[in-house]
Amino acid sequence: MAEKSVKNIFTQGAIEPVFISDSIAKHSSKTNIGAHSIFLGQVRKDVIDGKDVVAIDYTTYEEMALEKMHEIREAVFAKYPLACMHIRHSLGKVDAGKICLFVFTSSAHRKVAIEACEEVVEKIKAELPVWGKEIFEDDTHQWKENK
Amino acid sequence: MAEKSVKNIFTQGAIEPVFISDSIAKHSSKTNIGAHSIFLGQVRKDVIDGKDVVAIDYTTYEEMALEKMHEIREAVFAKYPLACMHIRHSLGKVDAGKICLFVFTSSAHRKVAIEACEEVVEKIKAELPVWGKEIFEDDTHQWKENK
Amino acid sequence: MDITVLFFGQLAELAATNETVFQSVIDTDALKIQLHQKYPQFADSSFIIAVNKILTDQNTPLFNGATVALLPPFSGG
Amino acid sequence: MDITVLFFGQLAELAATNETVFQSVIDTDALKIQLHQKYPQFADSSFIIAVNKILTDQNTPLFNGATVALLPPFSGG
Repeated sequence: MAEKSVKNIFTQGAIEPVFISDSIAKHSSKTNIGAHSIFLGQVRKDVIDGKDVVAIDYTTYEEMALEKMHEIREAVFAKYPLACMHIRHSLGKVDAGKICLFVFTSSAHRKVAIEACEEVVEKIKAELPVWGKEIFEDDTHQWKENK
Repeated sequence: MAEKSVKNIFTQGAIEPVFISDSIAKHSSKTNIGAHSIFLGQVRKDVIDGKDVVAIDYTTYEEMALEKMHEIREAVFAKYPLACMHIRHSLGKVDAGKICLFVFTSSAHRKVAIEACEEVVEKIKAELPVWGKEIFEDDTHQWKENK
Repeated sequence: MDITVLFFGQLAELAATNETVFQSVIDTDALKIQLHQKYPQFADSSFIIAVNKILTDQNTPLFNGATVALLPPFSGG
Repeated sequence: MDITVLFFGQLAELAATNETVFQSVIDTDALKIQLHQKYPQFADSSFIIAVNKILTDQNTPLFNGATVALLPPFSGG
């Protein structure tokens, strides 16, 4: 296992839109890229049993999550001719309306960027040991489950 | 034809990353959204017969393109439960490495946002009367054709 | 009877103009013949035709004031 | 022989701790029995087990110094 190339993907709190635009801007020197695909997860103000979700509090098993993300990254790079992939996931409290997940893939052509992005999103949802606690307006909570 | 709801999608020159982050930030009050999907087209520095593409110069049949985009928008909103859709396409000269297309769809759930975004991108490529002239480093050019 | 013809992309370049007017052309087939006479440089170019912004792939009658656009293969995005 | 057990998500909440140590458990099946004795509040919770960060869905021998993580259904993203 190439431990040294395991990258951090976690950010405390929400992912700010300016982080996303900075990330996009950094690719203007990579002139072999023709297509970027971006997925953003945003915390929904769901209503559950009559109560609004006001935030989600994310926790992880960080060491295992980063190793798993490294595996996902390697598998997706092996499958698709990607130029780059960047991932950020929030930890801690993210308010409704804020961004909690950023998946960004780039390639020469659109099909590759789009398919790879979707595949990474699905793998993150299914395989990363991350848990979201939905916090209601009255400070009660429930544990989220991915569909 | 609901002429009054035909929206402009064209921007002179490249689409700046800050335009994209501003667009994302505007959605934080739409707390029914759980997923955003974004596609960005970036001008590639292709090498054709030994010469670098340094820019693409885009022209359109604007009146027809805006009506066609309106049709595409209506069809995609009819097919998918989208919360929003935003489109920008460059006109004029866009240098290699810069963004020339921005497609942004948002929905409660990821599948809808992702599928709708891809469908809009494909329709834009196939159906919008827009032409790209690839400009080489020596000021010669050739007319691009979408695959 | 005036028919406005709009050129786009490579065709505008080949015609060295964005627009011209034809008179007394009754349909798009007749227009195509006149176009190829006036612009022999279009011989190798493929295009589709829109009449008043509606694409047509068959012969279409033209009326006074019609706008015909010659559209080379699209390459947006 | 010390086995470190890590709790995550709802299980950490139910256990009121993130971590505990068990002694003399030879495998994950034995650990599960001891867990349910020590934490009867886990009865309604589903989880999967990772031993030294590797997921396992069958009985797995445990050695001194092993780290066992109890992982409720994931809900990231």
